Amino acid sequence: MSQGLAIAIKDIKTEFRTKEMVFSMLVFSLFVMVAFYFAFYFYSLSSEALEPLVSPILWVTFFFAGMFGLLTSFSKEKDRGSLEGLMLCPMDRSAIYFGKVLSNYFLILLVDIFALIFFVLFFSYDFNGNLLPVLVVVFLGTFCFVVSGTLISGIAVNAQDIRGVLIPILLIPIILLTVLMPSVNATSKALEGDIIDAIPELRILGVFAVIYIAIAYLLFDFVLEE
Amino acid sequence: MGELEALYIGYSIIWLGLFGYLVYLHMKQVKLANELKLLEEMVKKE
Amino acid sequence: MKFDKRLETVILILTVFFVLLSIYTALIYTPEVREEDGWSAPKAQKIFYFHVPAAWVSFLAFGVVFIMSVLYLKNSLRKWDTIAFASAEIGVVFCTLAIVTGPIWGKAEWGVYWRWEDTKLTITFVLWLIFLAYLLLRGGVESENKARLAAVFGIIGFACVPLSFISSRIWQSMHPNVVATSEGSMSSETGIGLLVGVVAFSFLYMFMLRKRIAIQEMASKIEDLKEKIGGI
Amino acid sequence: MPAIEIKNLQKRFGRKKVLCDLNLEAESGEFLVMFGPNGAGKTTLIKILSTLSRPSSGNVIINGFDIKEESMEVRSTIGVLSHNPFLYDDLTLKENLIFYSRMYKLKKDEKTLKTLADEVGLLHRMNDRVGQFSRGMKQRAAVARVILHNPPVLLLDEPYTGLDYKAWEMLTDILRKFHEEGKTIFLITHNVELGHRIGERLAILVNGKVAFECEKKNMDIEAFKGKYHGLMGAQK
Repeated sequence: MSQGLAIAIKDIKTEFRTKEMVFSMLVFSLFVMVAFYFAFYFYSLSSEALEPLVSPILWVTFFFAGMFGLLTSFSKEKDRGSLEGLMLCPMDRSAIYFGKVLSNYFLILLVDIFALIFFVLFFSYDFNGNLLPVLVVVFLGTFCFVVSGTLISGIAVNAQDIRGVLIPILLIPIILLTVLMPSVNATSKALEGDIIDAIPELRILGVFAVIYIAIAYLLFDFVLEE
Repeated sequence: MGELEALYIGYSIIWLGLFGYLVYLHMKQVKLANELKLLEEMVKKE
Repeated sequence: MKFDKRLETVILILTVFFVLLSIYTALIYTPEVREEDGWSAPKAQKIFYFHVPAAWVSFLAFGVVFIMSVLYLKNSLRKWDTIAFASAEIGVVFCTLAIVTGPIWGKAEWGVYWRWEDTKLTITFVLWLIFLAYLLLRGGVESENKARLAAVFGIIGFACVPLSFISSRIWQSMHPNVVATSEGSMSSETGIGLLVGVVAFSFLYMFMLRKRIAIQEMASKIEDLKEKIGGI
Repeated sequence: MPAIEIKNLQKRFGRKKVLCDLNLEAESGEFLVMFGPNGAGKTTLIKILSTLSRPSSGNVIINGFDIKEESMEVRSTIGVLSHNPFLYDDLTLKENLIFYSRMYKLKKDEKTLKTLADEVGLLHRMNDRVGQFSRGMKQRAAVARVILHNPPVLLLDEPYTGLDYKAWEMLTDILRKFHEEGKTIFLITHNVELGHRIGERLAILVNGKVAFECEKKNMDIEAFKGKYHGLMGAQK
C-alpha cells in the first residue's frame, strides 16, 4: 500500500511539473461549459428552467473531462517504458492500480471543483446553501468513476493505435447504470436540499465502488501481464 | 403502423436476421475451407 | 470425430424441429390475448414468442462469455477464449434482434418506441452496448494478450449488469409512477409458447456457436499452415 | 548453487512458439553472455526471467526462488537494465532514486544516495531532471537505479544500445566491477565482439533454443564469430 501511495505522489509531482494534463483538462471542462452555455443560449434559461439541467450538465462535464485524465495515466508510463520499471518492483501489481486510482482521483476532483466554479459563473447559479451535500455526491461519484475508469484505462492502453477511442467506448456502457445514473439522481436530490433522500443512490455508488475495486484487485495482474 | 403490420415486420426482422447471420457464417466457413484445402495441398507438394 | 459429426446432425435436426414447432405454436397454437386484459394491440403481441426468447438467449450467450472468460483466466486454454468470442458475437446478434423488435411492438402497444423507465429494456440495451464494445476491443487490440484483456472486460461487463438489475429495484421505488413491465398476465398457453420459443432459439444458439467455433479453428489452422509454408 | 536455472522453458504467443525447450544454467558469480539475432527470443527470455511475462511451461529458478511461485522474492533479488532506463524525465535524479527506493521499501538517507550517484559519476547532476541528461548519462542513472537494492543477480538486455564511446567504457568498467564483487551477470546482446570481450561463458540462442554454449577461454573471437555466423544461417 505504501508503494501505491508512492506512485500516486510521483504521478502528482510529475503532473504539476509539466501541468500538461491538468491544464488541458481544466481548459476542456471550461469549453464544455461554454458549449452548454451557448447551446442553451436561445432559451435564456430562467433559474427554474435550469434546475433539472444542473446535475446532468455537471456530470457530463465531469465525465468527459475526467476521461482525458484517464487517457494518459497508463499510456504515458507505457510509452516511456517506465511501466516495466514499476512492474519490476517487488510488490503486488494491484499496487500500481491503487496508486493510479489515487492520483487520478486527486486530479479529476480538482478539475471537478473548477468545473463547478465555471458552472456557477456561466449560469450565475446559486446553490442556496446546498453546496456541501452536492460536494459529498461529487466526491463519491467521482471516486466510483475513477475506480472503474482506471481499470478500463489499464485495458485500453494495450491497443496502441486506437486507445484514445477505446477508453470511452469501453467505459461509457460500463458506467451508464452504475455511476452516471446514480450520481446524476443523487446530485439532483442534493440540490433540492435533502441529502437523506439521496442515500439509496449513494449506497449504489458505494457498492459499485467496492465491486470495481474487488474486480481490479482480482484481475489487474492479467491486465498488465504480457 | 397497424398491428398486423408490426407483427409482420417484427417476424421478418427476426427470421431474416437469424437466417442472414447463418448464411454469413456458412459463406465464411466455405471460404475458409477452400483456403485450407489450397494450403494443405501446397504443404503436401513441398 | 465420429461422435462430433453425429452430435452436429442431432443438433441440426433438433434445431429445425424446434424452430418449426415454435413457428406453429406462436402463430396457431397460442390464443390471441384479449383487449379486455389490458392489451391495446393484441395481434402484435405475437411478436413476443420470438422477441422474448431472443432476449433470453442473448442473456444466455453473454453468461457463457462470462463463464468462459473466468475459465480462460484460470488456465489460459485457447478453447475457452474461442468459445467466449463466438458466444459474444452470437449474443450480440440475438440481442440486436430483440432490441429492434421491441420498439416495433412497443409502438403498436404503447404508442411509443421505447420506454426508458422500463428497467428491463434499459438493462438489455446496456448489455448490448457493453458487448458491442467487447467485440470492438477484440478487433482493436493487436497484442498477444488480447484474449486476456477481452476476458477481463467480459467479466466486468457481465458482472455489472445483474448487479445493476438488483440495484434498479431501489430506483423503481423512487419512481413509483413509471413501473412498467413488458409482460401482462400470462395464460398457460402463452407460457408454453414462450417456452417452445426459448428452446428453439437455444438450439439455434448451440448450432451457431458450434459453427462459429469451427470457423475460428479453421482460421487458426490456416494461420499455422501459412507460417509453416513461409518458414520453409 | 546455480544463480539462474532454466529448465525446459517454453513460451508461446497464441500459436507462435517463441521459446522452445530452453535449458540453461548460470553459476553464482558467473558472467554469462547470450547472443542471438533479432527475433531469436532474447527479450522474451529476459522478460520471463524478470517476471514480466509468464512462461507457458517449464521452470525457472533464480537464486533459489521460483519465478512463478515466489515472484516477489525474485523481483527483489534481480536488477534489470535494458536500453530503456525506466526513469521519469520530469523528476530529478535524486527524486527518481528516492521513488524507486520507496518502491523497494528501502530507507535511503541522503548520504547513501550520494554515494550511489557518485559511484556512477553523476553526483554533480543529482538535482537535475533526468530529461535533460544525455543518453549515456541516462544509462548511468539507470545503473544507479538497478543497484539501489543491491541485487545479487543482474539481467541486462542490450544495455549498450545508443551509447557513445565514453559511456560504453564506463558501463563496461561498472560491469567488471560487479563481476569482481561476485554478482551474477546475465547479458544479452547481438554484438559478438563486445560480448566475447567481457563475458566469461558464452551461449547462442537461435529459434528459441540454446544452440551453442562454451567457455570463453576455450574459444577465441574468430572461431566464435565463425560459429555464430554459421548458426545465424539456421535462423528463420
